[in-house]
Amino acid sequence: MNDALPPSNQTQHSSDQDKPNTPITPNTRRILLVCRTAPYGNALARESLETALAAGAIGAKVAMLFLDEGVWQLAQHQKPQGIGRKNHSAMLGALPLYDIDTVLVDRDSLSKRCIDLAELGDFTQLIDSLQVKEVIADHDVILSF
Amino acid sequence: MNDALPPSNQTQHSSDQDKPNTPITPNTRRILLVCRTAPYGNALARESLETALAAGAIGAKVAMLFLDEGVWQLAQHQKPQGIGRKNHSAMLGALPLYDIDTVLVDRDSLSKRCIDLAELGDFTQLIDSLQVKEVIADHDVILSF
Amino acid sequence: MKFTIVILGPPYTDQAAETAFRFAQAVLEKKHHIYRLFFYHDGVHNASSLLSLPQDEIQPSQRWRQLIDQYQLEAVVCIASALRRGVLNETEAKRFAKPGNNLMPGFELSGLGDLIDAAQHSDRLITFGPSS
Amino acid sequence: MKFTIVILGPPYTDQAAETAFRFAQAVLEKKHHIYRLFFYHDGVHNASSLLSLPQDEIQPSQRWRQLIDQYQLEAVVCIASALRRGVLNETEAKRFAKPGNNLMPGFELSGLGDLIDAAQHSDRLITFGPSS
Amino acid sequence: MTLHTVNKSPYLSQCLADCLDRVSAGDSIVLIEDGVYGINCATSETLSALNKAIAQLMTLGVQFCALRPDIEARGLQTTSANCPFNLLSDGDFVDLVCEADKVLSWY
Amino acid sequence: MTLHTVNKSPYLSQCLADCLDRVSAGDSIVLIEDGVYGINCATSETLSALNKAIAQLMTLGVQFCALRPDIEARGLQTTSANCPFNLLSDGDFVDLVCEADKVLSWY
Repeated sequence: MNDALPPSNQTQHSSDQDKPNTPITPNTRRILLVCRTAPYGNALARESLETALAAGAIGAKVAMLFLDEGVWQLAQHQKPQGIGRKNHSAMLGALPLYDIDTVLVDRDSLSKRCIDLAELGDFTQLIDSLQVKEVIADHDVILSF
Repeated sequence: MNDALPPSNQTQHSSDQDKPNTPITPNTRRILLVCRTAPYGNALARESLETALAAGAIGAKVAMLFLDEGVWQLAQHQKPQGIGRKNHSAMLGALPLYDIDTVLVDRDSLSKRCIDLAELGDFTQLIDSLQVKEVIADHDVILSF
Repeated sequence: MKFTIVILGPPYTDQAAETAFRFAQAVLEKKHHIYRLFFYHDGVHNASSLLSLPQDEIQPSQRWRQLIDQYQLEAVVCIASALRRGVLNETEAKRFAKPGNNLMPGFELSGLGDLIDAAQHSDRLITFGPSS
Repeated sequence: MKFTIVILGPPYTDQAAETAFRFAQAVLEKKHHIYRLFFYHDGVHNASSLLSLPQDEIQPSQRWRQLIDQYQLEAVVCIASALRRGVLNETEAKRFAKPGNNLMPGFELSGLGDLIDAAQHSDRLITFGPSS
Repeated sequence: MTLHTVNKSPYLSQCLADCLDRVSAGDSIVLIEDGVYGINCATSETLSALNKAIAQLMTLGVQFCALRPDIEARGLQTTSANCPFNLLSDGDFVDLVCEADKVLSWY
Repeated sequence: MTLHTVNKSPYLSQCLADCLDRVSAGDSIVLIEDGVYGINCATSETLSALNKAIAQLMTLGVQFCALRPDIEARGLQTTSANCPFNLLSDGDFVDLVCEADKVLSWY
């Protein structure tokens, strides 16, 4: 059911500067996953990652944007053994292995929650509130969790 | 499974002035239902009423306290036909028929939401924030929704 | 236009599935097309054949089924979400050695690839998140 | 002391049932008693025999069943909530002409009167509301 | 143009506030389900910060709407002259989704 | 004495604020599940109103606790010297429920 994707370097979102001028054909639609839920309290955070990994597995390019409560997913030193859940950070760490290389994190959401920027993994990219709006505007289709 | 309840006039909560001096025996434990959810968005509001009606049906005395988003349940002119749900106000109106005569409403929650006091049914009793604390303190067991 | 509608809320408990259903009806009344209904997260309960509501209330899974049949819609239930929440077809019931199955006819279990595919191939995708 | 534990959240999706389970274990380890487990609202899904999780994950309904068997607990599933959410025993499946049933052994369907009774006859009642 | 949906009450949840922070000029916002309690923004002091944000966004051409069936279900009054929300039928909602490039659901 | 449980993040939900408004002298509060993000009250400017309310309630003998397994799961730091929350094991939580007259769950 899923067509193989053509190489899509030109459609990959890297920053806010250049919108593509090429007309959008169905399978080059750029997909943004907006992750706004904390891990553990609800399965949505996990399911957003499963969606990203599924996209990676079939070679579809998606970008992820961590916003609001979603930034708790990025906290280090998660030890969920005591609550009977799988480690969410371990799953997050698999993103680069699935070729998901656009992982954007809203700086404001982090600072509101006193999350240390030094805690973030290498595969993430901090953006400011203006860039958040641009990322939303730049994508063709959005799934939010 | 449910023992018949003795007449329990002395255990019915009417206002904040008098705590009963009688020792609490198991089946005179005074039950408070705290209703904090809006109708329609979630079934909890309906399920809180079903719990009250079930108590009424077996002759158990319960008091209800509408707080926070729960006060939306008391809004008049609800017309849920367009969203495929049963009318919540109609169900609320059945409370007096089931001998649930202590229906307390937090005045602050109403005024924060600009809900007109004139809208409230006769069977409700407005209380202020100090009385809310007293009602919580005065009951033996609490179910919250 | 081709729409995909993603439903994350369970029936009865939550309003999201009801809103999604009304939206789907309005899309079809306006002569648009539905590329796919995708039931994910607690939305998978919409596909349960065991929902047993009083006769004077809406029967969520039967109503979806009628819409699916009438317009020949593709209704995909995320298999990973469904298994974890106890919504199984015959094949999965056998695989997990369960005595019964409860996937309403008209719905099919499939993977998250179908959600990505829908995002790529629909003109519009709308998600109805849990209302509570 | 005699505890009643009210569970309003579904397994897997929500953390409430997991927290309630840990609480129940801690109550029993402290040599207190459990008067009743009461599954209400989406909590009824904890009693589904069809939950099919990977083997390396917690099996919620089986784990409840083991606790129920080991300590001879009374585990009541609100019948009105259960029917509307597709959790049925054999009797109800017949009554609604459904081809199968999915209530895990160890759990019983009963009415809200049992919740009121538990409120009256337990020393402590604690509700675990949906975590999301 | 992005269409944003919001389905939580602003008295309970940060959802609407979080959405308003990320809206661009020319976007549309549709309140649905318990989100429609947000139409009180114009009159409720508790929501005055949101009301200010809404007024600001309106100057940027942001359109504010709410789903009529949800408002009627809940018995909300929409008679306030300064209520900035246009009421939509289910069909209007579909039309607005078509006009938009994409939908972002805040829940 | 009433024991209050709170299971929602204060960054998202009014739940903790609503609870604090109804707590009486001598009551206890236990943060559980996503509610444990509330231990940030002491350090987060966003939560300063809640922090003020907590400080006020502590002078009335209100006890503030949080469930340790939930804090550890989420990787939250509890090293702040002015964190007013006592960390509880599941067993400690049971003991506290026994000490209380009743439980009120805010969710």
